[in-house]
Amino acid sequence: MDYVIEMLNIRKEFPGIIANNNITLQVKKGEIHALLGENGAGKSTLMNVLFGLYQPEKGEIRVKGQKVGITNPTIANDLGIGMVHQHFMLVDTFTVTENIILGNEPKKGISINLKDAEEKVKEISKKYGLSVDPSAKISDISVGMQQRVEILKTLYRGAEILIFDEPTAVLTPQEIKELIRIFKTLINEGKSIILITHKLKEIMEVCDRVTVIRKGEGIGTVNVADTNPNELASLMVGREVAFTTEKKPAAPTKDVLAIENLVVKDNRQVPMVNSLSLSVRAGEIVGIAGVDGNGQSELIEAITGLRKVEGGTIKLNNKAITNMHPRKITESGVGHIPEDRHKHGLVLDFPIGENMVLQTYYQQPYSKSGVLNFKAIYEKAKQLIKEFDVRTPSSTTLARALSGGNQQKAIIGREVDRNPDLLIAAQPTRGLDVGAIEFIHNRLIEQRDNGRAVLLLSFELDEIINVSDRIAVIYEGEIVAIVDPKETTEQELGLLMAGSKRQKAGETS
Amino acid sequence: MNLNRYMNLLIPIIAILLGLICGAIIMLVSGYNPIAGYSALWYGIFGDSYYIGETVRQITPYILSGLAVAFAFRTGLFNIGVEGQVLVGWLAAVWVGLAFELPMIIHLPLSIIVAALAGALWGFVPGFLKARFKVHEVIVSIMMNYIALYVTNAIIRDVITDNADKTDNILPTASLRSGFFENLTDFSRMHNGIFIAIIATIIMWFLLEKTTKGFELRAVGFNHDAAHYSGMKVNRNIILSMVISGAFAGLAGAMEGLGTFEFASVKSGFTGIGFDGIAVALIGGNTALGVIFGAVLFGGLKVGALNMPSEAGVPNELVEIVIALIIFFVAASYFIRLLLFRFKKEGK
Amino acid sequence: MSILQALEIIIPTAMFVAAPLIFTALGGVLSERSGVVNIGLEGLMIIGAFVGIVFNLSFVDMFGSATPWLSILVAMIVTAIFSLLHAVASITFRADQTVSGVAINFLALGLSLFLVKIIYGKGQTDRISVSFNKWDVPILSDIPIIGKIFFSGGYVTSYIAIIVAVVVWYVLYKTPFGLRLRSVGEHPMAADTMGINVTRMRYIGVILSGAFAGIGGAVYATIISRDFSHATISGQGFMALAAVIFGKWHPLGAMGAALFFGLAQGLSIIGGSIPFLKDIPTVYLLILPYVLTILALTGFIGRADAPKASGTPYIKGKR
Amino acid sequence: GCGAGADKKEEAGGKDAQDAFSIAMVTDEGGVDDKSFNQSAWEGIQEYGKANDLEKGKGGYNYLQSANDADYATNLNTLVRNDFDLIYGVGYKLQGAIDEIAGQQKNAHFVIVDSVVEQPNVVSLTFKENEGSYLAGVVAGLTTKTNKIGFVGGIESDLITKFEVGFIEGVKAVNPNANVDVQYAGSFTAADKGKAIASSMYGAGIDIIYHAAGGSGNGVFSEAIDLKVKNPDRELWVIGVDKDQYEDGNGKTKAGEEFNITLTSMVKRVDVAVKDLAEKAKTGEFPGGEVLEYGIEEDAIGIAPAPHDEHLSEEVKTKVAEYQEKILKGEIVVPTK
Ligand SMILES: Nc1ncnc2c1ncn2[C@@H]1O[C@H](COP(=O)(O)OP(=O)(O)OP(=O)(O)O)[C@@H](O)[C@H]1O
Ligand SMILES: Nc1ncnc2c1ncn2[C@@H]1O[C@H](COP(=O)(O)OP(=O)(O)OP(=O)(O)O)[C@@H](O)[C@H]1O
Ligand SMILES: [Mg+2]
Ligand SMILES: [Mg+2]
Repeated sequence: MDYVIEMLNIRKEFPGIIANNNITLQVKKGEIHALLGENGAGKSTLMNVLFGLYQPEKGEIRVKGQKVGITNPTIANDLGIGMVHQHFMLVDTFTVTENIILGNEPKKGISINLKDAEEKVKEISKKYGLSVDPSAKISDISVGMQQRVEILKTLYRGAEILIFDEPTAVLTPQEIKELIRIFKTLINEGKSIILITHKLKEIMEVCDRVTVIRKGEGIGTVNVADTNPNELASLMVGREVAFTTEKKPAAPTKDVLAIENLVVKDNRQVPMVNSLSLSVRAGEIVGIAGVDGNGQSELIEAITGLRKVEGGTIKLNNKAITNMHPRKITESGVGHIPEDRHKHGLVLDFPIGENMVLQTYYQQPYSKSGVLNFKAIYEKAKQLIKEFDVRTPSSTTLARALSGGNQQKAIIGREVDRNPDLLIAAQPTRGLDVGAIEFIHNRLIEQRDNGRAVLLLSFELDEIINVSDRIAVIYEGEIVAIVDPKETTEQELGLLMAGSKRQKAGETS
Repeated sequence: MNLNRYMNLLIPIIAILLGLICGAIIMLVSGYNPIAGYSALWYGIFGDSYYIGETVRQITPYILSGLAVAFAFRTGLFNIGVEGQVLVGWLAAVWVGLAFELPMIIHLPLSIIVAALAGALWGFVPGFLKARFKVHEVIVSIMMNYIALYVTNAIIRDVITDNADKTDNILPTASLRSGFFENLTDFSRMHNGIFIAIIATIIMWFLLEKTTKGFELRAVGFNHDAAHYSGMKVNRNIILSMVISGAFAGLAGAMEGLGTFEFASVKSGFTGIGFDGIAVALIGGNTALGVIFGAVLFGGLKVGALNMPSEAGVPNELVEIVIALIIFFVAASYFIRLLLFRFKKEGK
Repeated sequence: MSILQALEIIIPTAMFVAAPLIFTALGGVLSERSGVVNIGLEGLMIIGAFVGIVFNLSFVDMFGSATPWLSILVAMIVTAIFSLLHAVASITFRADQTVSGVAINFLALGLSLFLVKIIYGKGQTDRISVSFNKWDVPILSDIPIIGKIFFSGGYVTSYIAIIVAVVVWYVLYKTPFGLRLRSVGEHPMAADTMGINVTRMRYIGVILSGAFAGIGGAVYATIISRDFSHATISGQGFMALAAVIFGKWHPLGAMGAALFFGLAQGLSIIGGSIPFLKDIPTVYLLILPYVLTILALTGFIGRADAPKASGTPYIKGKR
Repeated sequence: GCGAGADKKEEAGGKDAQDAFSIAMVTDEGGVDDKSFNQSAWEGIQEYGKANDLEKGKGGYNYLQSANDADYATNLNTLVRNDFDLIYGVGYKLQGAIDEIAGQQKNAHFVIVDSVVEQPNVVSLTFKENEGSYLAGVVAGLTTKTNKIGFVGGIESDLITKFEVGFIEGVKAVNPNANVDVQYAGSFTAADKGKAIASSMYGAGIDIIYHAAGGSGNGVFSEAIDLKVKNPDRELWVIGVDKDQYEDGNGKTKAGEEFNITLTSMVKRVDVAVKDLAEKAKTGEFPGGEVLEYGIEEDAIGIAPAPHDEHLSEEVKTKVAEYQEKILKGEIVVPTK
């Protein structure tokens, strides 16, 4: 029997909840083993048990047949287990090399031998094809690059078994492709991989076997070759899931959002949006496709008033909203599901109920002459919680205590409920399971069908193609092409996003 | 839920008990009689209507300085400058109390309001610099404390008086003194300021918990970015928060200037009211009601301590130690929770 | 007064006023870098001053001219032990670090005065008779102009403070220990997954802050006040805290900030002796150091970010 | 039965007056052992107590310490409640509190030290610090080699101005060429400021500093001692204040030689005045409502006596005696402002 990892009958409880109940996971040497389950099913918990961050109440762990007790991450490291966490474990202010060697530093005398360290990092990164700049600061490099650093950290410690917790949720399609290539290299080098992902396509593409868990219970392990996405989805959710979103053809009318020659700079005063023009009409969903860092975030921040506009105009329903205060813009009829839900979307230390009125607390009926009406606020909150299926113990629970998916649903509920003329949805389904994604997509389409304009930003080409009525491709701060999703392929979009083909420019000039 | 409530009440009580027990041990070890020590303390707080009055008198500014610290904390700011704001509030109140001849119905409120405004102005500076230049409010407020100390001294000496150490007494029309309380408490300096402190507590609670402004201030305190996203004016709220906090501190100064002393004097060092306010706020968990609790505890112990050296021969620093230990135990409530938890488990 | 003469007064003043602040601020940097806010610096300085003086008074007959050195050493050790209270409360018992720091300040003052009363039967100690001597740095003090300004008539502790600041910088930024300490203050969970004992590193950070603040307090008392009373340390710890923030949590920055405070202090004193400044009211000179600090912060220092995890207890497994 | 304090007090007061005349004091923030006027006052009270076979505590003699301004009134009232026959408030800071409480507790008797309270049951006990400072100025003016002299004050106020003005007058009287540089530390507790000011003064060639700065003066002494250790040949001095500060000027050179840099001290015998007044009051001669000024004449002000006049030359001693005589005779009136 050549299982490198065996987790047998693991049980892990948290106060009030059994996160893992009698789960068994067996990983063979040299395979990519997927771990699949809804948000909150217990995947991260199981992996944290394996990595020594949590102690299980019951069950046993074997590594290469040997029974082991993993009481802390150091032991896991020594056993050759490395983990790339769902939320990166990187020190922002440190360099790549410093992050990699932390806790295991090569020394010269009493000081760190940085030269040796960088050499070693270069060596490993070359061996596995993970190119990084060893002396770059983490805060200055892209998410994809950061993930490589995470992988290098484990390899530097000689990991044989690598755990990846939702590694692709934050990556662009290009980066995902790159990651998959890296997986293959790792396997060829004799490593084994446990991969947590919500993306069934990825599982089908790279994995050998898949273990499904649902609500803390192990459902079973199947060979990928013997299954298909539909079967996996229903195993995971416990019901049938529709993959392509059903929608009627769009019936767009007048322009709701009209952007002309927009120029926006980032924090370092580098222009990120360069005389960009774009319009979104009532009754349609316009998707923005592009590689991360091409001005998407700046564009959205400019529309919503979070970032200064340097040039050009933004009109909403034919009225200029350029450089207005966010409150004025919100009041003019813009809803915004922000990219970073923890930073912008929620006050995590407020009850979820109060988060539901974050933009409207000063209006009737939530307040009157400056005094809050908590009854009205919580009535609204309860209504939204029910309507948008936000799973929370109560409306007074702090937003912090909710899972990411449920936080997202709460934000979407809040934004949709205000019935904005323009709804901006930035990465609305990042990190969510298929059930939640389906729900959110349906809500966006419902808005469109109600005659609203929707601007969708996503790095998931699937999502863009499935949900949008028109796709605007952004490259270096400009819209380089507008394509019809029914007439395009991921291939073609990929080329446009890479800037190799400028459809519009070619047409007009 | 219920258990939590009960815990929240139990923890401060246990903290106080533990603090007192440690104090008793220290007294025993260093050769004092803890029973005599604590009875002197008790007598110094409640022993006599005079001492009760004095305790209330001491509690009054503590409530307000505690509110000042707590208010800033709740909105994400650390106002370590309450001390300086108290000083300028004190001076401003006395100045108005001296300079105008007005009927009491105007004079007293005017003096109080000007004190609040002066404190607010002193709070405005760190607030503004934080909002506009992103300068850390803690350093600026520390510097503002020293500036307040020297500037108020200079004003008392060179502007209000002719090189004297203290101003004249304020006019009776600006005084918070209460003949009723003085009679009741045998000439203690307990004054009507306690009503202002209580009203201020209610205002703080109402403002923070019940109004849209409070909602904004708290949101900004927890998460600037989300507040900005949802259309709140972050910078304005930061400044406002420091201004309100400073106003509470200015009121604390007015309590001293219009109530306890009725004059302002040149000071060699800080009053301590502001720094003690930090402890009061923290013991009270930065809530309005908690601040009252913290101020009562603090004011009581401070006044009672004065009686310990003469009655029991115990240095009054002992009370300082006990206060510190109580703060420790409140802070480390996790430890008390653990203790209680274990206790309960064993009980079962 | 010529500029040179002015400098000959301002610089040495700056150096001896700054020395205790530098030591204490370095302690603050180490503690905050490990993720523990230390507003108790004032209290730790009080303990350092108290121990330094009491040791000096008690053992001067035994150790003679070595007494000041030993008293600083002992103050360092005792204060480090005292700072364990802050460590236990804020690291092990997850207390709010600000609250615990405030408690340290109260406890230090109460306890040290209580002990003074028990030991000496009065509210303040006697004056110590042996302190550090003013000292010319060999060779360097002979350099024309600069030698006189920077290297003569100062105290050895000022130079040590500057050297120690460089050492702390080196340790913090060049050694494995420093890397680990900083990682724990920025992202303790990341450090934990890399096999670093977060709790231990934070304890070390806090204990070092105690040690350094102990030195700072002892240096202040030994060189400047020479006795211990309730007013010996009154606000220096808060100034050191300001230096930590002013210096952007960097050892050399904190040193620079402390020297800046000293310079401003020197400038305010010199002001009284410069003829055309003589007539301006004293109050302007008294507030000068503090106003200069605020101006410096708004003018060119600007924003600084504290270590990310500073102030938050680390609870294993919590996200 | 605690509420009935007022009635009880009167009875007890009557009884008390028969057996012993008890006295007590309230300190200001400096505390009872501030090496200054609080300590001196307490010494006077202790002397009185011992001379009259009293015990420390209720019914004998006692003191209460104030931690801050707000405590004065509480402490004074506590002493009233403890039925002390004569209650001293030491320091000008207690002026307000005594004024008020004396108005309320008309049967109690108070003394305010260093300030004036106009109430029938209060005696104001002040000192002619200007006269003593004048003598200190004479010493400094005659002793200086550089003709540069320094004065370091604590906080600017009427009281400290008396020191400053008297000192400068004294210097000018004997040495019109000498220059007095005046600086204030802004505090009575900032030893670092005191040291920095002293450093700048001695650095600028000043050779004698007179301080009236309480704890800030500690820094003046430490700077002078350190400079002396560094350069034993340099002549520099400190003039102490309030108490004989001779001990504070002790130092040891690197070679182990002992030296002392306290030129003299302006001594203010609060103890003498306090005891004197207690004795008077005991015999029923409490001069209520009066302002008593203690000066050279009452032996309550002067410069430190032998043996601590060792640094003064015979010439200086003669001159001091001469000027002292002139002040006594009223030939010289030392200004206070
Ligand atoms: N630290 C914790 N304390 C208490 N409960 C926890 C904790 N971590 C997880 N849980 C509980 O365990 C359950 C499983 O959480 P886990 O993070 O393993 O889910 P997951 O499968 O990784 O979800 P996702 O796909 O969203 O990452 C959650 O529903 C939650 O209630
Ligand atoms: N400290 C905690 N205490 C209680 N519950 C927790 C805690 N940490 C996490 N949980 C629970 O764990 C579950 C999953 O958490 P997790 O952070 O993995 O969610 P997620 O959907 O993956 O979020 P994200 O999208 O931010 O990654 C949630 O139900 C959440 O409530
Ligand atoms: Mg997870
Ligand atoms: Mg997730």
